[in-house]
Amino acid sequence: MSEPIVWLTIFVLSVFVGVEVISKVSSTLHTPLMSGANAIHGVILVGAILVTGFTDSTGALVVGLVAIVLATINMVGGFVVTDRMLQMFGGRKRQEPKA
Amino acid sequence: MSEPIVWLTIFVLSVFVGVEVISKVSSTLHTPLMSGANAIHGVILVGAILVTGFTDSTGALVVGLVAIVLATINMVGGFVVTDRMLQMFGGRKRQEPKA
Amino acid sequence: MTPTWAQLCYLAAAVCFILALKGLSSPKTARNGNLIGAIGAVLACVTVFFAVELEHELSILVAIAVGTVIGVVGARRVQMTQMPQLVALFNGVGGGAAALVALLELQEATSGAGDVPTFDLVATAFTILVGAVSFSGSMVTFAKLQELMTTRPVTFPGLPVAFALAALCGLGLSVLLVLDPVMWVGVVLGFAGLLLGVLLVLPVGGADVPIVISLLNAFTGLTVAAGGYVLGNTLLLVAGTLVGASGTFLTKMMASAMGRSLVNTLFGALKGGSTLGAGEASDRPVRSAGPADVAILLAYANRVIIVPGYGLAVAQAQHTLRELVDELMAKGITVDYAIHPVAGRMPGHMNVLLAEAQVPYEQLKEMGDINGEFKQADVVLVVGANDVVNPAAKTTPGAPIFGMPILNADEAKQVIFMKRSMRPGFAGIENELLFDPKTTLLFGDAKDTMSKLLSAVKSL
Amino acid sequence: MTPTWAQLCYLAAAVCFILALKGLSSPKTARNGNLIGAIGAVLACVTVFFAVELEHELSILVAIAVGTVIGVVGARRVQMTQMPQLVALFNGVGGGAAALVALLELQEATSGAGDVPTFDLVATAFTILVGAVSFSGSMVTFAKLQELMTTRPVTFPGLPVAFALAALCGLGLSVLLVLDPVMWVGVVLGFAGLLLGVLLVLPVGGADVPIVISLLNAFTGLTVAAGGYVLGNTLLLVAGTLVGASGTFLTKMMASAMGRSLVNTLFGALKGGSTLGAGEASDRPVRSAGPADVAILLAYANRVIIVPGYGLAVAQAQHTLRELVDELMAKGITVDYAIHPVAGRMPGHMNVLLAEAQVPYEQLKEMGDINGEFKQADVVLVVGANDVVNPAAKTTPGAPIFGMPILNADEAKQVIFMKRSMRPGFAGIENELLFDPKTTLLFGDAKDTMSKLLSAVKSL
Ligand SMILES: NC(=O)c1ccc[n+]([C@@H]2O[C@H](COP(=O)([O-])OP(=O)(O)OC[C@H]3O[C@@H](n4cnc5c(N)ncnc54)[C@H](OP(=O)(O)O)[C@@H]3O)[C@@H](O)[C@H]2O)c1
Ligand SMILES: NC(=O)c1ccc[n+]([C@@H]2O[C@H](COP(=O)([O-])OP(=O)(O)OC[C@H]3O[C@@H](n4cnc5c(N)ncnc54)[C@H](OP(=O)(O)O)[C@@H]3O)[C@@H](O)[C@H]2O)c1
Repeated sequence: MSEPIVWLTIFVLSVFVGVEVISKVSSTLHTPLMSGANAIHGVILVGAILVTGFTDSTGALVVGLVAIVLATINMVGGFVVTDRMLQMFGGRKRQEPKA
Repeated sequence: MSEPIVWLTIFVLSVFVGVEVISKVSSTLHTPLMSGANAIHGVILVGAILVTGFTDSTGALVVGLVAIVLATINMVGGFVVTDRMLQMFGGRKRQEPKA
Repeated sequence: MTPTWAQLCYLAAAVCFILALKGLSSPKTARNGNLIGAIGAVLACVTVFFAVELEHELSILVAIAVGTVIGVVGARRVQMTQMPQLVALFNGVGGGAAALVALLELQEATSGAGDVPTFDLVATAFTILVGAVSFSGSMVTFAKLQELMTTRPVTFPGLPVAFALAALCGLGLSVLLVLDPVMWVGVVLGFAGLLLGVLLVLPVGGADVPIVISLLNAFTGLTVAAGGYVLGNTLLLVAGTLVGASGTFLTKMMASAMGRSLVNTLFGALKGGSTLGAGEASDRPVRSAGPADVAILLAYANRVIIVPGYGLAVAQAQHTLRELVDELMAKGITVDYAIHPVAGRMPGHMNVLLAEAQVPYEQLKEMGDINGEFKQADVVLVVGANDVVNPAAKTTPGAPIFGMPILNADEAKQVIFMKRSMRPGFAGIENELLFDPKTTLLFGDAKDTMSKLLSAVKSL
Repeated sequence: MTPTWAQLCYLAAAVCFILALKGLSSPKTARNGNLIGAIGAVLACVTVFFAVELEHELSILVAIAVGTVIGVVGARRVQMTQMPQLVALFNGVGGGAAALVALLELQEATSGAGDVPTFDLVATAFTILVGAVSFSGSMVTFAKLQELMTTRPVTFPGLPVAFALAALCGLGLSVLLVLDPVMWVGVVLGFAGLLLGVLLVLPVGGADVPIVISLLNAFTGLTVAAGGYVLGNTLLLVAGTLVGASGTFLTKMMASAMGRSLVNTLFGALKGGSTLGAGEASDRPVRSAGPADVAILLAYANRVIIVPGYGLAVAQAQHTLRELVDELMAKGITVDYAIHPVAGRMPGHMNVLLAEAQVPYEQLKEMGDINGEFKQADVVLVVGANDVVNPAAKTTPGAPIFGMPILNADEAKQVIFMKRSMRPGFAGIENELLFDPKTTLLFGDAKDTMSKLLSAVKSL
């Protein structure tokens, strides 16, 4: 099987998984879900590390390091802020109803 | 990326698609869904055609033709019987409530 | 090897299959879903013809034509009540085809010069073994449902041992095949699979058979996926995996709808844990009545609930039943049908049956919705149902149906059973409700008695 | 190149991401889902370090540390009300990173000897362009939400033309890059993308900004997927596609929850179709009252419904509100909170806010459940909400909120608005309900007035 077709297949399947997996979300969770998905695409960090780690020009190194910083902010910040949001949602379960 | 990993990736994604896509099915539709899925795996017919079309031993040819007949029964029969089941389900919508 | 356009067609076919499954899981889109699946299948088959240079094209086309005729005729001719066994049969031949394809591929690979990659051999062994299991298992299932053999669990003293031996044998042969890929090992492996399939399904009780069909269906899906890996065909991989995954999930859902665990279904009888009823008519005293008496009971009720079951389907009494209900409703009586999810012999059986008789959808109440209302019912009319109202599901741990949610017919003021004899239902156990003081039996074939009941009600 | 174990780790990380999205879509599992996603991300990053020989390891680690600190501090420090813009910011930097990665990859590819495959170039151009759009678009979004600039749609006469030109320019440069892969084209393409992003988001009205964030989020996902293709990394492909697909779907769901179509959201202002309100305080007469009067109104009601909105969040009056409600309920009055799905500035904002004040979950009623009950309400207390009760959504075609489902506060016997002025809400249009004869305004910051109202009710 030729490479591009393989990737296309993986792409198509991922599209289905992406849509199906969240199709039951309630509107209350729209924001955390968006935020969590946002954190997930921070995985571009892996790409940033790869290109930076393979370069030997200084200019590219600097750009690469900037990309790494940005991607890390995206990823780490995304997961932390999502957790903070969800903490508030869950709050009512763990605390006394009326303190 | 090595071949087996590609296939594993496609496999894993297909598992998610398969499960997610039917996870909302109501119990009334269990039987037609099973029957439809059953018809889908009749696509082994494609495999049967391929092996039969490439063989040159007579023995293999006979076995291959048997496989083709079996696979076709699976596929064609499966879709037809599923349609028949669903026809009955849909019936109440198209016909008069009390004829 | 395969041209790009063909690979794109295969991908399109795979997408069709995904959409088919998606469509099939919602009532409104189910028929279209099935159609999309069929389109995908046709697309795939057409593609394979044009994508590669095939030999024996004519024979292949003839074989396809033969298979098509058999498939269509089988699917068209079968009666509604026999659909489950037909599905089992179709599934079995699919599994058989997968096993044969793997065997041919093995022959091809071993006759060539080079080494066969290990993963390919693993997948081949898997396809042969599991495909054969699926084939023979489905055939036994078919025989059970078609009542060519007893529907009750078949066990004999050595069964667990035989099963374990066959399983070990299959495993050993698979390993052997991977280490030393020669043809005879593949063939013997196939036979071991056949044996294993029979031993797997024999001890399964009739009531659990649909669960087993669904499981074998998932098995076949996985063999097709493995076959796809061996042949290097993504379509088979994706389609097979889809069916394998959704089939496994569906099996789990079906099992829990019947209140059974999957492990128990398969190995319950092996473990010898289930206490089975006698399967024979009891001679304890019951109260029976004639159609005229029952007609009066019905006519003076305010609230009647109908519990339809397998016997209604066998007797094809659904049309008469609807007439009876119409008659009662014309008299101002509130009547509903209480639909148990596994009444009959396949999920949705009662919906199909009553829809055929054009019972309005609103009158069909699902178990969860109506179970609270039996208390207010004056009369519950149980037509050819048995297990789905058997209180043993609540009271008798160890009974084969224990734990299954049932319709609370026993809470009504009066219960009328329409059945032909005192014989038990599918699960083969006695129903205490038959002996309850508030129960009346109306013996006879459901269609006959129903007509009599109808005219008796009309003449009141 | 990448060792098998590393590829397996990537696959595991991809599975983590799938499970994360799945978890995030159900309230019970959301937090664990997020955690699983984080685990997947860490796994992926650790893998890349051990899988290949990297140069500049130290600098890379430092860069990661810097990013982590900024990310954590930003995420920890932000106030609840500012979370949407933070998400926009994070999304933007992600898009920027993807564009930079694609540029570097382009440089790498063009400095090498061989030809770059066409598909790779297409994917590179896509990543650069869309990544830049996502970056600058998110920054404008951020500025709008943070009120660094006006939240109202910004349009100027030449905007549609400028937008079309920038789009064409981006497209042309992409084609150029594919035909002739040189570095400067890539860089210019990036700038074109930045411009395009700004022009895309400028004309979007403030109320639609969250929809745009979600859309840009999906964009970034797709760029990551394309980047994965270029780098030959399945993890990026799968993760990016997941986010792209689910993000697109989520955007559609959010838009329909606000009663907007996606096209209208994006191009409504460009088409010049929306009639926007004045955005300024009207000087038509209204009836206002003091806390004491309102306290009496409340105390003598049987049924009170609270409509919380953005102003409640700004004033942080939720705790006082809960006390007030407790007080009223202690007097035997039935009180519920009516939660509009897009009240506040992010979906679920009110749920979060009131949960923080430990309002019992049962008192929060969703729009669909409570909309029928406004007719029976004696008093509706609208606290810092405006658009979500604006009847213009039903009556004024062309209004920016037209078609959005609203809470039927206008059906109650009395309506009390707590707000600081006559200024409009987020959508920038006047609210006729403020001028309704049955409406009373209680001016002032919600927290202040709420305390006064509370003591007034207590002293009754
Ligand atoms: N729906 C599914 O998916 C499915 C699939 C497989 C198994 N099952 C199992 O099947 C059972 C279904 O329960 P059920 O209550 O519907 O059926 P059942 O328990 O099998 O009882 C059917 C009753 O109908 C009577 N009957 C048969 N033919 C008749 C006729 N011509 N006229 C009048 N009565 C007739 C039989 O008694 P006589 O012989 O005395 O007439 C029998 O007692 C459950 O155990 C379920 O787990 C369900
Ligand atoms: N939830 C989401 O996902 C989301 C996201 C983005 C946009 N939106 C949009 O935001 C709007 C939400 O509607 P909404 O009714 O909640 O809010 P709104 O229409 O924006 O109205 C908020 C009101 O609160 C008042 N207010 C502000 N600060 C206050 C304070 N300190 N004390 C008292 N009152 C204060 C304001 O009036 P004064 O200035 O006179 O006090 C304003 O009229 C909708 O248009 C929605 O489409 C929603």
